[in-house]
Amino acid sequence: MSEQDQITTDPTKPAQRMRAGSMTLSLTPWLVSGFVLLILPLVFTNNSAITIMNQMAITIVFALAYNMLLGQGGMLSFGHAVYAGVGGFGCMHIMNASDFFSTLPLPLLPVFGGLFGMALAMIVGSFSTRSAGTVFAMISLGVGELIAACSIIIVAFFGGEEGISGDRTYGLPFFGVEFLKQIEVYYLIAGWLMISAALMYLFSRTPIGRMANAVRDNPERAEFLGYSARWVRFYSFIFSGFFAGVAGALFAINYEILTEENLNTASSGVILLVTFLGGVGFFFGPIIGAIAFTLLQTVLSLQTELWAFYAGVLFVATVMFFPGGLAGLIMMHVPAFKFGKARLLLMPYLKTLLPAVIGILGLSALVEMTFHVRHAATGENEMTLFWTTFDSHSFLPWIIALVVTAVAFWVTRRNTPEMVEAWHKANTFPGGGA
Amino acid sequence: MNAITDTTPALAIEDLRKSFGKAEIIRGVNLRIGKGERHAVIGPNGAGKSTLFNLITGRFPPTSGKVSLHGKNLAGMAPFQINRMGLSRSFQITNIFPKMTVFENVRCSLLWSKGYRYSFWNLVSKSRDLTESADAILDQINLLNRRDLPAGVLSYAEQRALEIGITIAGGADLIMLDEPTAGMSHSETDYIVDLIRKVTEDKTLIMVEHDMGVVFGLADYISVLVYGEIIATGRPEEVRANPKVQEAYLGAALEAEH
Amino acid sequence: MELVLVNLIDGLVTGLLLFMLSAGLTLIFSMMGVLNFAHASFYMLGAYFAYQISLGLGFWMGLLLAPLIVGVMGAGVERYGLRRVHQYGHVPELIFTFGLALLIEELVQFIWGKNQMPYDIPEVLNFTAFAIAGNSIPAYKIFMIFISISIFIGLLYILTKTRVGMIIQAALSYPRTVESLGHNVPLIFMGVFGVGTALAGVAGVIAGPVLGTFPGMAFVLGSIVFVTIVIGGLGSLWGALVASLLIGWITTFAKSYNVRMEDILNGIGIVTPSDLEDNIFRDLWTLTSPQIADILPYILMVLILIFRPYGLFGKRDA
Amino acid sequence: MRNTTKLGVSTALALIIGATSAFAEDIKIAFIDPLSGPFAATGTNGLHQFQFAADKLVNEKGGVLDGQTFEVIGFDNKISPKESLIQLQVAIDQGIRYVVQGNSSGVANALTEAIDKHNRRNPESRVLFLNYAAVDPALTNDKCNFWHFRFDANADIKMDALTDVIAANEDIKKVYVIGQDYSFGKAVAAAAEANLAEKRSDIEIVGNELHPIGKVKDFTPYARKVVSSEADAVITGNWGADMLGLGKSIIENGFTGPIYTYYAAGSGITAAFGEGGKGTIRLISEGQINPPASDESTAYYEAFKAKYPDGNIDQSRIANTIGMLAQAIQEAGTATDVVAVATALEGMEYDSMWGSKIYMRPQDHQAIQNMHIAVHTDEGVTFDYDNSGFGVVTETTVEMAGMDSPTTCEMQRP
Repeated sequence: MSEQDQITTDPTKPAQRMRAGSMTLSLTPWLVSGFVLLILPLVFTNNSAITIMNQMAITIVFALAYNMLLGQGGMLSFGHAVYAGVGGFGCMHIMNASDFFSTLPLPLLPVFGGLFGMALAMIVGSFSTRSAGTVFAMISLGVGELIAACSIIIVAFFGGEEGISGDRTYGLPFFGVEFLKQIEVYYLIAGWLMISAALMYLFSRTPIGRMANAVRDNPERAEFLGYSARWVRFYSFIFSGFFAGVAGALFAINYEILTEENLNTASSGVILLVTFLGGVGFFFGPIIGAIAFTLLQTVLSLQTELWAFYAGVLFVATVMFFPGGLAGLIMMHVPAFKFGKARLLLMPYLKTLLPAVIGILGLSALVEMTFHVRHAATGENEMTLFWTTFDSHSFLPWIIALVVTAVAFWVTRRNTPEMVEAWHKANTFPGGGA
Repeated sequence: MNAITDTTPALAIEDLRKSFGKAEIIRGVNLRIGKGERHAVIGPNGAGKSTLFNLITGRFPPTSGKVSLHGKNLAGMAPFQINRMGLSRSFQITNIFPKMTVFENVRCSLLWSKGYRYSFWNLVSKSRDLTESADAILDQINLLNRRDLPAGVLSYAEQRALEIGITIAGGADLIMLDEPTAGMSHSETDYIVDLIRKVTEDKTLIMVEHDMGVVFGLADYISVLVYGEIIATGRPEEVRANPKVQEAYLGAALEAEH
Repeated sequence: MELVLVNLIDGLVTGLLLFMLSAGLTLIFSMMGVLNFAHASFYMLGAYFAYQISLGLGFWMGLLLAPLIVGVMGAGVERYGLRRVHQYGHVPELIFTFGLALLIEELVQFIWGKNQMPYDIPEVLNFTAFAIAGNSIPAYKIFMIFISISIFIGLLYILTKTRVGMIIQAALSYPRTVESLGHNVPLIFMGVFGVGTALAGVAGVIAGPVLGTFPGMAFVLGSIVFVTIVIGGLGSLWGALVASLLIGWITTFAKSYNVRMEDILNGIGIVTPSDLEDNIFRDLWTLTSPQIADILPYILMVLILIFRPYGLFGKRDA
Repeated sequence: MRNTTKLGVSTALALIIGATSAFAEDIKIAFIDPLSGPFAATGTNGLHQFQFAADKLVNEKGGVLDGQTFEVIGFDNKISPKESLIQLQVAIDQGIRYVVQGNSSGVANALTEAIDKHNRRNPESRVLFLNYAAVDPALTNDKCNFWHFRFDANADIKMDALTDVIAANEDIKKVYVIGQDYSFGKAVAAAAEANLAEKRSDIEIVGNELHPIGKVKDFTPYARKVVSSEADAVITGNWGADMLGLGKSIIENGFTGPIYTYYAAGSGITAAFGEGGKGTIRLISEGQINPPASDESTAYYEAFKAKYPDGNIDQSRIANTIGMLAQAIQEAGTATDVVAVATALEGMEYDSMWGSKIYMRPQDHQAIQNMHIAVHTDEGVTFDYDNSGFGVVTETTVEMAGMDSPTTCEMQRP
């Protein structure tokens, strides 16, 4: 299994040609992202929005670090949370070592977090990177479970179930900033997000980064080119550990508490989910995944108890139908734009995807209504869905939801051939030929 | 010392044996290949040619015997270590990086020999030396016009050419090619033969090949491997004349060709 | 001494239960190269279906029907899910089953809610079979052992003595050859997946009443099952059996005997530090075996993977 | 439908922006507890009890001050400290000044520290933390702060009461202590050991052990040890599946003595124990359910059952929390100045309908109240749990338990 272990998408799909590897080194996206990060807090001004953005940024760093393994190195890890967690716990101990911390400006703390994560990755990587594939995945699972279990037993370092907490404001003021306010923390995290993302991107352009791709695709051939697949994996692994540790440090700064939750398999599973949802084939995939998932988790969970169910459905559907993830979906459209034919897609998309979205919403309405009927209190027949309040025990809403869903899917089905045709048209090179 | 180094063969194989379970596939092979030789290993199907290649390049460990490269024993070395000593090989079944571009395939194979090793402080795109060398090799193997396509979408002959390009890119002085023309049409074969001749100038070449036209056109020396043993080694005309060879293999093959 | 015997029986029950899961998982793995992360979820489904059926038709119908339903669902997952993902490679397959595990857990909570189900041992089996030195051995445990062993023997018989078994064994090693001989390999795959998940279903049906039927039951057991087949060697049925029993006994004995880390460390000549309360290794010193019993399999697995990457009985690189 | 979608998008954006400001009429209370995931059942049931209490005890009686009503809003923290802090921020941004939480001391620790920091850093939007179930003693000892109030008895007080009962029972000579391997399990074990040694030095602790939390599949080996140790009683702080697994296993392997527990009721556990646990499982808790303590509580429980037939009132302190908060707001004359409300809560004496006076100790903000040892049975049960016919019936009451229990809290008042 090991040699074939790789993310393959259909090689005939044009999106394939636009892999991270062949993208030109352009500054524009970086400047745009930097600018967006700069002005976001001016658009979303309140603290909860900033908290959510902080969470997003931390997840982005972590997901990018994870994709150094999964997307670029072809290594599937089921226990990556421990590197972020240990980085964070290490930082928390630094925060609590007040003599040292009072001489350290807070923005430098993530460097230490990275080093903690890297040190752990060196230890584990020394034996786990011998092979990719199932053996690697299983070792990562085992080590992850072990360290998570230890976190409850070894109270001296992990603080048991309560975890350990500290106060970021005891650090050396950084140009007069004490990081009392969420917004100050936001800029710290945003700064580190830019730095880490840039470094991780540059890593993928270095000789070792290129060879990580080579080893992912064909470890044997790489060996016959003078590279030890094991060492290439090892280097990817420890750098991934470093940036995971940075993410952990940012977590420590933002939340000022670390617990067992930062280490357990559920967190490791989430980061896998985030990364895959975004798309492992592209550098920016995990970024999209992290944004989408954080919104799903924080905003959708305010709306429905069933958010995890929807997340699960979305994830399985992604794996089954869009293995390139959201990024893959976006990049599929690049050729059409290049050919200047993206306009052709607009109407067919509207005609097909809009009903599809409505159908899915209708379906979720049915799910929510079923859930309400089953689990709501007696006498509480009223439920609010899509800003309409109705009686979930009467027939009418059910019929409406059923009809809307059925009609929407019927329209989707009817219009699909048109969309497929438009798709082919838009992806044909102008002037005939392929 | 000098006198000795001069006569040290590029590759020396002494009583090499390999068994898979009870079956002994390589049964005591001895071979010396001098510097600058173009040496072809021929033999009927199942003779153990690919296994011999795999033993030399460290893909499998031998059961017994010794392989030395420029006088250095290769025992216990991994493929990447052997490669670093100046031995590079191609594969019978195309073995490239299908998802990377053609250019990147070649560039990856240049990295180690250009001294980049496990560097994480250089950017590959910033190195003009790397880009120029890779382009030069692409030019050599006539794939410059395919430079930015994923290797997986190339035609079969182009992939074989790329395979050779990857093999020679690292500048190894001993090149081993495993059936470089397998499955090709006549015109494609001619193209590859020219290519091999061009890129192995001043190098030692060992190749496994079935196409006798290619073998006799390229090789300075030929060894015949039958059932895990070398039954003859020599100049093409000597081998052609060897009755044992004719009996075991060549006669039939030559007849079939005419 | 009697306690050793009791523990042997308890460990056997745990081990055989693990084996029912790992047998199916390892069959599926050796055939398709897929480590089915959702395997324990089918075990959970088995328990829930059996509970639901037992409400109307009683325990025995549950034992009969629930595994069948689970098997059909498993075959459906293979046919409509895995087969589709297969083309993308093994990592997406692994990720697919991982997602499926999450989804099934959510689904179970959606349907049955989050509480533990009152799924109980049937009255006929609710008595003490015999007692060893005051330790009663419930009849249900004997019943569990009986079921697991008969399934193992049945499996062994089918795999080694029947035509179907021969084809399956051949398809394990040479799927292309078997396909070219005219056998429908995708159908065989689907069948094996169905049978594997049905086995997990059986395990769920009989374990539900003793280990509890709740949404977290798959998660609690799930990772241990992977650990089992990794220790045993991916794709080896005998390995799965040995590793299951090993884990069953190790955890049982670790729980039963209070081995203290302090004693071990003193035994190898390290003196207990006098300032234990403030020592940074205090947690290590106070460790006892029941505390880490259920973590031991993970330690075992990591050690085995370091020193014997293919597991105890694994032959080839999976 | 298309319009709805459009509306949906803009509302979702508005939500992210979170610009909803509080209406002056309502006093909003953020309920930050698990509403999804494995502990959702407990969390959802808690939310129902809070909403019911707010309606019944405050809103239907005309509200507080000049008719302001209570609104309890659920925030799903997925029992994760990280999510709790995010939801806390969302709640604060919505103008909420009162936070209630109870499941998991880990979350409570994270929240109390975060709230302490928030109140120091943002004096204009201070919040109070009303902890209704997290029992880690540290919260009202080393980690206490002015903003935190606990309405449940802490683990030490419960153990104090529990061991009083054990000490009074001459039949108990040997006790087995077993729990989950984490801070709470360890705290229970330590408290049991200390209390028993002090109150009944003749009682032998024949076993004191910890097992991994949430990881044990089969409790049989532990149960065997309990049985073969010939213990007369078992004490455990286990909860959730670990409680059920351990309890069932101990009983199945032939143990007949009392099993003293903290959390073996409601949330499906009562139903799952059923006949097997009858007369064996004991529960230490505040609030007397059976026999009903007062007519008021009977009416209250009946009304609750009418609304939530599948629910239980297994946390009677929730009604106390709402009642005491309402009284404090009334006394302080304001709902927005939380310092005044907190000051009013300090030292408050409140008559609970569950048959106890409740005193909020000002030194550490720990509520002092009667504790009851109840038995799991189907006899004399007015209000059962999980609709199983089984419920808990009070056997013994310890009045104002832990009234003079020591605290290390050094309260810093603003």
